[in-house]
Amino acid sequence: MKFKTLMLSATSAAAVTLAGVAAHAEDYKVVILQSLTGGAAFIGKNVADGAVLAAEELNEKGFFGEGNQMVFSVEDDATDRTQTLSLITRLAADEDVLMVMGPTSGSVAMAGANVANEREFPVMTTTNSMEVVENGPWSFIMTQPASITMPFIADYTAETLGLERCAIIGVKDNEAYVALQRMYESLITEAGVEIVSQDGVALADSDFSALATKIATSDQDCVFIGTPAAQGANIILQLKQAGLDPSTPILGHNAFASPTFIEKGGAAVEDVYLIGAWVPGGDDDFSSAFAESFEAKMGFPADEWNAMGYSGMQVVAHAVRDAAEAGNLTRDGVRQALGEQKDIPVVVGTHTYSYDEERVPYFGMKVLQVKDGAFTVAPE
Amino acid sequence: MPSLKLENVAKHFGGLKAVDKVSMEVPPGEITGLIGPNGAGKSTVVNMISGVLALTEGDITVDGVSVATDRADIVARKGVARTFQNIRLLPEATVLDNVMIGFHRREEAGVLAQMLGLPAARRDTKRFEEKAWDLLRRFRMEDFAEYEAGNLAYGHQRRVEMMRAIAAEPDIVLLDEPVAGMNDVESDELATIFRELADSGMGLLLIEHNVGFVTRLCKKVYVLDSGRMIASGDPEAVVRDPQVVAAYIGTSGH
Amino acid sequence: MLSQQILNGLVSGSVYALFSLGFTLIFGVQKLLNFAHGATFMAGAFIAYYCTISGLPFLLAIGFSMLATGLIAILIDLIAFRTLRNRGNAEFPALVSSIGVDLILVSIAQQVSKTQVLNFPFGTFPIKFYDLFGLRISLLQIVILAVVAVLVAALIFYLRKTTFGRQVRAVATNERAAALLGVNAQSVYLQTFFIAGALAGLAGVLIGLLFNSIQFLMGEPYMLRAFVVVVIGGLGSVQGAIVASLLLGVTQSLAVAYLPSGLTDAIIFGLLFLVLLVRPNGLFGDINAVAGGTRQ
Amino acid sequence: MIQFYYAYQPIIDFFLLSVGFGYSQQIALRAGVFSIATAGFAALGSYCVAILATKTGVPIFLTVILGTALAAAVGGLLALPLARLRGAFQAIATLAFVQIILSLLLYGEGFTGGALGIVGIPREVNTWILLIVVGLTMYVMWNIGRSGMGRVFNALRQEESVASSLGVNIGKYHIIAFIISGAVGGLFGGLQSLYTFQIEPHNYGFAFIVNVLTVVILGGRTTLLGPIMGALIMAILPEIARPLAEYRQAVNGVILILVITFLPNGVGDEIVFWFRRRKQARQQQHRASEKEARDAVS
Repeated sequence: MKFKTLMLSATSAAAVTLAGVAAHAEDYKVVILQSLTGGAAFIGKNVADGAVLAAEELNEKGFFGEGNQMVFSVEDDATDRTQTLSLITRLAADEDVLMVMGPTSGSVAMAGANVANEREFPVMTTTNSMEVVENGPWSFIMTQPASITMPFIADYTAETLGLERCAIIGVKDNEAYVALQRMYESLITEAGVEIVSQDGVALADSDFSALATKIATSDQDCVFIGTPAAQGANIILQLKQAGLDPSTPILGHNAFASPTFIEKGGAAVEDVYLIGAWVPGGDDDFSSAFAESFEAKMGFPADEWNAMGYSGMQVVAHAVRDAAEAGNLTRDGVRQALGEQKDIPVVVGTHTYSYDEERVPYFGMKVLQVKDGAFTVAPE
Repeated sequence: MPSLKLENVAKHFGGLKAVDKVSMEVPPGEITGLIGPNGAGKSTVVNMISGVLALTEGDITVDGVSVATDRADIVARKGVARTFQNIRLLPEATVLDNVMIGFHRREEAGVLAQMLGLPAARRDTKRFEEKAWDLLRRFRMEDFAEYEAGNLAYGHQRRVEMMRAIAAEPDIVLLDEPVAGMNDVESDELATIFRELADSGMGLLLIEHNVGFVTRLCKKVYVLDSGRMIASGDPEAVVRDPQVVAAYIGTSGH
Repeated sequence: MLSQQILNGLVSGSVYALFSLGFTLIFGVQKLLNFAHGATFMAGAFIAYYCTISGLPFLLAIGFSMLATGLIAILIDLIAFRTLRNRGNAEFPALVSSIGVDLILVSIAQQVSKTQVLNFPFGTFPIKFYDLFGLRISLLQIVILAVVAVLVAALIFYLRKTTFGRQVRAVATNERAAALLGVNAQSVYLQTFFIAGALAGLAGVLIGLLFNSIQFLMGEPYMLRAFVVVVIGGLGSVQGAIVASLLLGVTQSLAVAYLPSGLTDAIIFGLLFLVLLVRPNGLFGDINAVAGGTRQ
Repeated sequence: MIQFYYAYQPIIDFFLLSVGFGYSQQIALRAGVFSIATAGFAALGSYCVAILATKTGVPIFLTVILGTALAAAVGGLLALPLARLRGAFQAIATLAFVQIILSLLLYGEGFTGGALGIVGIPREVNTWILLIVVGLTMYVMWNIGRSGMGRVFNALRQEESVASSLGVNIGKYHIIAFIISGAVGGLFGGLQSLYTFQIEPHNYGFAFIVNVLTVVILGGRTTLLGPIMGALIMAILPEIARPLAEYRQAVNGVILILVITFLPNGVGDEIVFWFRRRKQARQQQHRASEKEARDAVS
């Protein structure tokens, strides 16, 4: 693969004539730049694994047309801003690279977006932060912002379950979690639910005894927990140990949609409500096929981020193919095509993926519930 | 020129009376001696004068003004400089820089002028450099100016300490065993310098173990033993004082 | 709820005590801050975890973990401290090199755990709750309080009444004098490091068990808490560390329960600042914390 | 050359910012203060600039000045209690200071954006501006090194009692060192926020402390060259040791231990000392030959 790219750049530099002739057997070079290491590795690594599987499958089934293929490489942003800045700057200097799928999270994605817009280089970051989109026309987000996902669980809280008084526990030192929590709070407040208490924990905390006692001894009819899966499971365990009324519904957002949640929480997390884009094992033909082939390749079942990476790559591939078919296989062409993607079949949410006019992604969410130690679609 | 006076100064560490009701005077233009066997409390006296130790009782005055509760740097600013018995140089700095720090209280440039490299700061540095070289020549150390002080021989380190102490032209200098470990030629050289300093009006307090050196040089000598002043006066007379003889023999007999 | 929160605080505080004792012991003897103490604590939890899931009985896993963390602490002394100590004036260099050790241990743990949060399997320790005068207390909490009390008592006895303890105190007071009296300072250092490491390791296991969470960064908040404890208690003071740990645990619990969330840290570290201002030597400290320039 | 700059510009900028923070850390160590407060100063400076630049119409230039002044003032205030403490206690107290700043940044959500931090900060700083400011900072540091203040700092670091015996008010100079450390930290914090578009409390946590400390320990704690060498190595290392990326923290740790144990003065300081010793040796040789010549004549 490396040799091929090398050949390609050598020849394209040497002969202009070739460019006209090379209508077939084209390579579309895309770099998957995710946090393979560092704090966001649990997202980035999994997204990359899913994306690689998708790209391999698409190449195999000739998605890009006779002889054409996507040439992809996987790079590590290391969850580090500086590293990301220098990598994207360097990738932008390589004219063969059409776009980057990544970087992964938060400030790293934001840093990537800055360079991308400066160097006019399309990036599809994994994050759901609207600031990345607002940063300029060259930076995209792959996951749905809180304004799209949180209504699913907020509506479920207020309308389906008809709850009235909620205690909220969030993470105070991570921007993504704070944003989700704020969104949830404003949505349920609008819907008439009273917030009886708000507490923030740090990501590195594990001693929730005081917090658990406080909540277990106060009066509320629901507890919303907006933390990572393992920490959330632990908080729920300690809440129950502190004597929280077992009939109090506990809700969380899509961070809980991970096998870790059930593994760490055991019986304590039974009946917890959450939202997820991915129903483990799949819930239609496409997603079930993905679940099967992923497990066959990797040896373990796909999780939400694997499914996201797989879905994101579908969108990237469509954009690249559309640009090529429109005869505008440039960075600008790919950028335009990406923003225009509509109803692309994916394995997450409600199974189709679209960007709207503001380049906000939409693919829907499902409200899930833990039943018998597994995620199931929650009763309507 | 002012003189330094101690009146009934005492220092107790718990029940131990390290210095007990000591009175003495270091007049300007003279070399005054303070002798006594090891552990007599000489260094404790120096540390009380120079503001390192608090007094238990008594008073210390410079030019009639009490300095007994002043911090060390304030005592220094009032014109009392010192050397240390166990040499304390800045080991990483050059000899020249070690002497230069001695001019600290003569600095005229303000903090901002120094940070911005304004002429006032440069003038300071230039002036001090010239004076430092004068001192180096006077102490015959000019060849060592660029040496790291930590690498010098013992005798040379002592000289650096002295240069540093007298750099800012203090009124009173406390010299804590300045010739310890030096040979006769070297101590004679220093004796000459000490005399010159006294002639220029400085008051010197020579704290010594070496009785001979002190009697040669001092106009008046005080003798401490076990924290008490056992004799004082003309050196020739003091060294013949039976109590002094007993103190020295008594300790050396151990 | 107040008494329940005080109980919660006492349990947390007693584990802080276990952790801080080693830290303050090393400082008392060496006058050096061992920044890798938090990582040792974390290592204790990790080692016990991996022992447990590979089938070792839990008690044996704890014993093995304490032995291993004791040895890790000795290694820290040999690698990070010994050369610097022999060169003298090691206060700052030792802080730096122990930060280095901390980074290495944390990085290894990060790789081993793949940044995942681990926890002891369910059933490692029976979950039982008792009602005691209206308080809800778990068997684990009772065991922790008892274990810490016994260990602290044993340590104090050890330091006060045994030859080793006297040697430790001799070296702490004056290394050179101790050497003249025939005390081998190096061996005292190794022993204090071993004890400190083993206690930190045990604290790690207990915390991991109590709050079902073991992860590579778990040492950092405890390290920061230990700073608070040793400053308030007085660096190098064993009794001070115990009192301050319990105080900190209870303060923290009550802050979470009754104050706006998110201010706990600011309050705790503000408290530390206040103590430094008013009593630089801490409540029980005998090491002089105050800078030169003032008469003594 | 242009191509090189283009590809490596973020690394160059990162290097320049590190040098700046390095000087903030260095000046404290140089004065014998075991401060690790630079992270707190940088946070103050960057938040001050970010808040003013995004929420008010204050000219950018002025926001940086205000950020610098704020951090300097806090540095001065911090020094008041700290000047009374020594060694390890100073380290702990400054660590507590950083923790307090961080938790207040997280808490004061309405003002600081909490964990979300502040976004949409105008990007007003580029390589050239950083280069100029680093140059100016170096000029000031150079002046300090050559002036009485530098000599006092050296004395405080090496032998506090000597300094006070010569009339140095230790507390006053510790306060000065803290103010300078605060000002430089705040200044570069401000520049950083005008460079990265977005800041959050996380940026100034333990990792920041360790990085700045590494720059100064690795480079050197007393010379002008120190932070430059330290920052240079830290900027290049991830590039040449990409396979070690996963173990970067561990590599950092190994560097800290090795350097402090075997090269306690740091790379930059060692280079300067080497040149100084060579100069001494040459002078010595020169004097010896002069003396020989004199002896020969007489």
